[in-house]
Amino acid sequence: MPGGDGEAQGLSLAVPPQPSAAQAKRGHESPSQERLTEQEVLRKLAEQFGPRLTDLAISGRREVSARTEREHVFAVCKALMEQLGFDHCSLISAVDYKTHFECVYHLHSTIHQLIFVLKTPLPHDDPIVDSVTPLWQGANWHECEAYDMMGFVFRGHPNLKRVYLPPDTDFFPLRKDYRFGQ
Amino acid sequence: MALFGIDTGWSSLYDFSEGVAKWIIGILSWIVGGLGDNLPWVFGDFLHWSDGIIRSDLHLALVAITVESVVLLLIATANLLTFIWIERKLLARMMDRRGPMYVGALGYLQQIADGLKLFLKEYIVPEKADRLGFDAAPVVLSAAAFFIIGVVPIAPGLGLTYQGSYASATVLLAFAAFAVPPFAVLIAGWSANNKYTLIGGMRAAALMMSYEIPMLLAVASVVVLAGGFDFVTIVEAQQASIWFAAPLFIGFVVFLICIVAELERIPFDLPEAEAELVEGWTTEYSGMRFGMIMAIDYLRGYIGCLLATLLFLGGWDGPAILPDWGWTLLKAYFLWVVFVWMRASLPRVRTDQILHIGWKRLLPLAMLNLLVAVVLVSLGWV
Amino acid sequence: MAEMVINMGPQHPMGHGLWNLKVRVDGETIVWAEAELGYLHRGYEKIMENKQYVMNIPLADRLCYAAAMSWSHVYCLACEHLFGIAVPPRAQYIRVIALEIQRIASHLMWLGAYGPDLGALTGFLYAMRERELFLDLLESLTGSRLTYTYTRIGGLANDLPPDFEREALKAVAYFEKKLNDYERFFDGSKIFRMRTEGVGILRKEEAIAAGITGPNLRGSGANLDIRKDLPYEAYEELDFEPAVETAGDCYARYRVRIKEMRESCRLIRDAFKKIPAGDYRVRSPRRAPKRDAYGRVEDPRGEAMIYVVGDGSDQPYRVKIRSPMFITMSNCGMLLKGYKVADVPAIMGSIDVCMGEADK
Amino acid sequence: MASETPVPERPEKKLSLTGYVVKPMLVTLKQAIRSAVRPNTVLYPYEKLELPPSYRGLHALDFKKCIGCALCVKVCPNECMFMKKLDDPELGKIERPGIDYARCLFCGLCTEVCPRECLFMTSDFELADYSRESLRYDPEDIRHDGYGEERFNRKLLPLHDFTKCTGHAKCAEVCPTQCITIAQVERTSRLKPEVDFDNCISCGKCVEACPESAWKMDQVILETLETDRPFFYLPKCTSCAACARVCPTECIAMTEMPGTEKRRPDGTMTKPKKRPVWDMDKCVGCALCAEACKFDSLWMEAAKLYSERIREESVTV
Repeated sequence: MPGGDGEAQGLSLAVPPQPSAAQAKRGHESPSQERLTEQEVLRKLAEQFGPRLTDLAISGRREVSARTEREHVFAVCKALMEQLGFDHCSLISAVDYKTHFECVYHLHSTIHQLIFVLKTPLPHDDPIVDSVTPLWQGANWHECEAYDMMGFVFRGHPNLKRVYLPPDTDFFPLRKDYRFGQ
Repeated sequence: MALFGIDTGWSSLYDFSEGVAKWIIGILSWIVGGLGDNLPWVFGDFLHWSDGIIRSDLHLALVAITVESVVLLLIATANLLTFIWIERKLLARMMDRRGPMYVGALGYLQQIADGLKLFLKEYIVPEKADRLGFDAAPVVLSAAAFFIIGVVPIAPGLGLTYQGSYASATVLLAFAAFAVPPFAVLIAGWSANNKYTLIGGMRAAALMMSYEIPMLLAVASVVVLAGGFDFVTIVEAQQASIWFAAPLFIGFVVFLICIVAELERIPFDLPEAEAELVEGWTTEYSGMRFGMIMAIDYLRGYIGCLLATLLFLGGWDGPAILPDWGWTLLKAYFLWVVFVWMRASLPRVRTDQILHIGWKRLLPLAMLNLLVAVVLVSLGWV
Repeated sequence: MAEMVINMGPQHPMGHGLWNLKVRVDGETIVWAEAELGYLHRGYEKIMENKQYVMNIPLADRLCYAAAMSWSHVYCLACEHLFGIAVPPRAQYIRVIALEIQRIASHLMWLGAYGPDLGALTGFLYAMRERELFLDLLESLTGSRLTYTYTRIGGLANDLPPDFEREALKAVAYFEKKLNDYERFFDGSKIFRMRTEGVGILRKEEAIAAGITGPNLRGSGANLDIRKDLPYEAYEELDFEPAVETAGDCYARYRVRIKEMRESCRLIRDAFKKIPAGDYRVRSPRRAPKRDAYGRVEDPRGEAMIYVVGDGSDQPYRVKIRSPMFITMSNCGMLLKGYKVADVPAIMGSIDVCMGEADK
Repeated sequence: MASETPVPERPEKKLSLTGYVVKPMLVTLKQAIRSAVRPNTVLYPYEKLELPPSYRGLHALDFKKCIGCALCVKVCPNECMFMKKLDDPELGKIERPGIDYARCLFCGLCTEVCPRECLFMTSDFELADYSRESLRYDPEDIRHDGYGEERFNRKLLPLHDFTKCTGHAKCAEVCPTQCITIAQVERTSRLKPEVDFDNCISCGKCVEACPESAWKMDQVILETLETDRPFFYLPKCTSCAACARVCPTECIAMTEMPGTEKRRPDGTMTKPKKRPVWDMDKCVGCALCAEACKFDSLWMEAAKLYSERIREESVTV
């Protein structure tokens, strides 16, 4: 209905769109959907990825955390998104540990109400990692921000640009080696 | 006639201004004539000219009309200030505020203070604007508004007349002049070379398309009932029978809605929708040009209320506790209060929605109303 | 008419802040739109790295002018998780009360701003008038009207003032009556309904995938509220329902916020019933351990989250802020495409833009 | 945790154009009638609202209670406070904080961190002035002796005076909760008791038991922010006692270290070197000692951050 071609459509827009049947089925209101526990997520991931996921642990209430190498980030995220129902990318943070960078993904499952904290180290001279924007549209600007502030490059990102700083900025201000006035 | 409640002894404003004109010219010729003996080489021509005026009836009429215009303009300005004051004060109370408070009694003179402030502001023309259109638009706008003041009488003697008689088709004249501003808005919007003003101008044109026809149809029904194109005739027809708002109630409502649209007031202030278009077509105006545009907006508000009063609410018809002009103004003020009330209560409609309202709702209603008028006349009304 | 690009911003009445909305229009129909941020970027994350933990609380307040309490709270929550300290139950309840008062104040700010967006300035003044009630409450509780600096790592700055409960319950009861007035003024207005119904439709899957959270998501029929789903503070013990609407248009988002204000009133009442006696604060350590933690709460605008990394010193090593508006605004194109220019304020107003947090 | 409540439906009322335009107009009409008598706005310069007692406005400083520890300066997030050296006729040479209100954000951290409860925020908020410079308020401008009431939790606690202590350890013996521990002070022959304030029940038995009356009961403000502790590096200490002189709470005592005597050429022994010992129950963590130390043997995080700036400020004032 958006994009009505003319003025005559004005008032006809007032009919509220009803959620389709497929829409209503998805999501966690439907009581038939079972919630995964932390242990089940842990087990399924351990089965699927084995040694590729290290430090796999329950780190809090309704929270699972793991580490992985940057080659496996996209595969792990894809599995989390498509098989385990982590459908909301809450936060992508970039941390500069001076020796290396770390990219931290906080993923949230609106179906199971679980949080998954995925950490991946990136070398200091070559911070490139696969983009997860194809999986979650909401990761788009998180990745742009990580690029803007830390200089991470996300391979496969549709439009990696500076969101906060002007496009001609040639430094990454949140890196620990950045000093004012440089 | 009673001018402002005082019996002046003149039958009309024309007589009054003729007297004033003769008096002014008399004084002028006396001064110039006194000087003329000493300085004939400077004032000789003028002496001759003023001498000619006194002799020629047409010249006298011209000066008389000028004086008359000034009087009408003063009346209109006083009302304009009161209209702005009513809007500010009433709007404030409806919003739980106080409105202007300190300048003058109850803040009545705040408008003059604001006008002074605008006079002191710099007048900025955008560099790439079309200078001619940009400068001409406010002039066209105000000229059209001032023109109507002369045509619309607020009392039998208080209108622009020539030797005591009115022009015959004042309703047509008034509405022709009333429809001019959207063109000025379009010119202003285009010439400012700004996208917001352009969209604002376009919207003014679109708006005009939607309300002008229902409004004129509503007016046509009044003309049909009254049997004349002249405000005095129409008011006299209402005095003879009943206010036209009663038989033509649909037309009255349609006319009010259209007047709100014509005046570009909320809920139909699309050309200057400040939420999306900053200030619409007036975005680039500054200084006193902007002040003038704002003042003309309210002047048009005054005229719009007068038109509705004369056409539908019986004009100066009313018990003799008030003078004629008092009744007209009282009704106009009442309508203005309703408009302010609407402004305080309603959001703004969208462009496509006003077209929808204009064409699908108001036009059929106006046609129906015209039908009612025709039926009434053929059944022997009046 | 040929397509033309309009820059709505950085100074524009529609924006509610400094940002630039680039809109390409065909006539008055929007064919493409994109938000451009950075006009208000203050480098919060860098500043926070250079200050002690306690000094960042007033700074976190200033992330959002409309919901300051919420942001200093999420910062304190993250730091508490980092330090590993538990907040006393009384402090948790007082926090809930303060947060819900703040939520009402923030929603009223939104409602007020939404009025002029659609041309009804009166709505602004009415909503601001009632917001004053709640700002007065917060003022007597915290000592400040806009940026409170009330939460502390490990509790709160001070206990409830003596007659706060009576005042708060009085204000809540009065406000619930006033909400009916708002409903008459907005819902009862045909023109308001015309402007909001069927405009800015956001479907549920799109919204979840796009990372949109909070009332905007709940307006699309998703029953997701962090207060219910992954409760923090005392929300687990309190009685409330997340407000949900199914339609996903501007009107649904408006309804969600109105309902949420009612729910907040209910929460405040319930919290005052159940509030225990006891301490309102525990002493927080000065230095953080070497680890990371996060706090995740339901802000009035959506999911607010702060991720803190500690390095053993008294300053955070890294603070990362997830602002709900930042992500919502990345989806401007999706929200606006196909609607009219006149719908821009209606849609962008309905998602409750706050540039302070979006630009950090 | 999601509730299984049914999703509420939109009210499907049919709205007619005329009927529902009138509805909001009735709301405004009601309001106009109500506010015709008294609108909600306050005519500010003529009428003023009453502010709550907790309001955070301009500061008030009690000169007599202030010890010049500069903790308020150190905790200020905006670095808007500064210390100014004064020569007060009554109090002698003192240092007191002043505020640059052009930068102040009225967060109240300075009043919260104050260990002597001498800095307050009043409910005065009218600050407007003609220049930025006049917004810089010196200590005299905010002086308000005797202002304010007690705000913080206090507890009756024993405070220790190390100069009187002889290390009898009687206090530890009588303490019913065993919250006093006796520790050897490094490189000295002396013992020092330390109290765990959290477990102290304020019984006062240590005061009675002490033969040297080194303990004294006092009302102590329980601080809500953990104070910084000094880190002391003994090898670099030159026994200059600068730290002890500068300490505003007199919690540093210079103690002889036996075995550090040197033989003079004439055969007599020098006096032994001294080292500072902290009575941590009195320390407020102000880091002035660390700033005073010229030999890097003392270190505190707060001093690391702000000492340079404080020195600068005190010169320019």
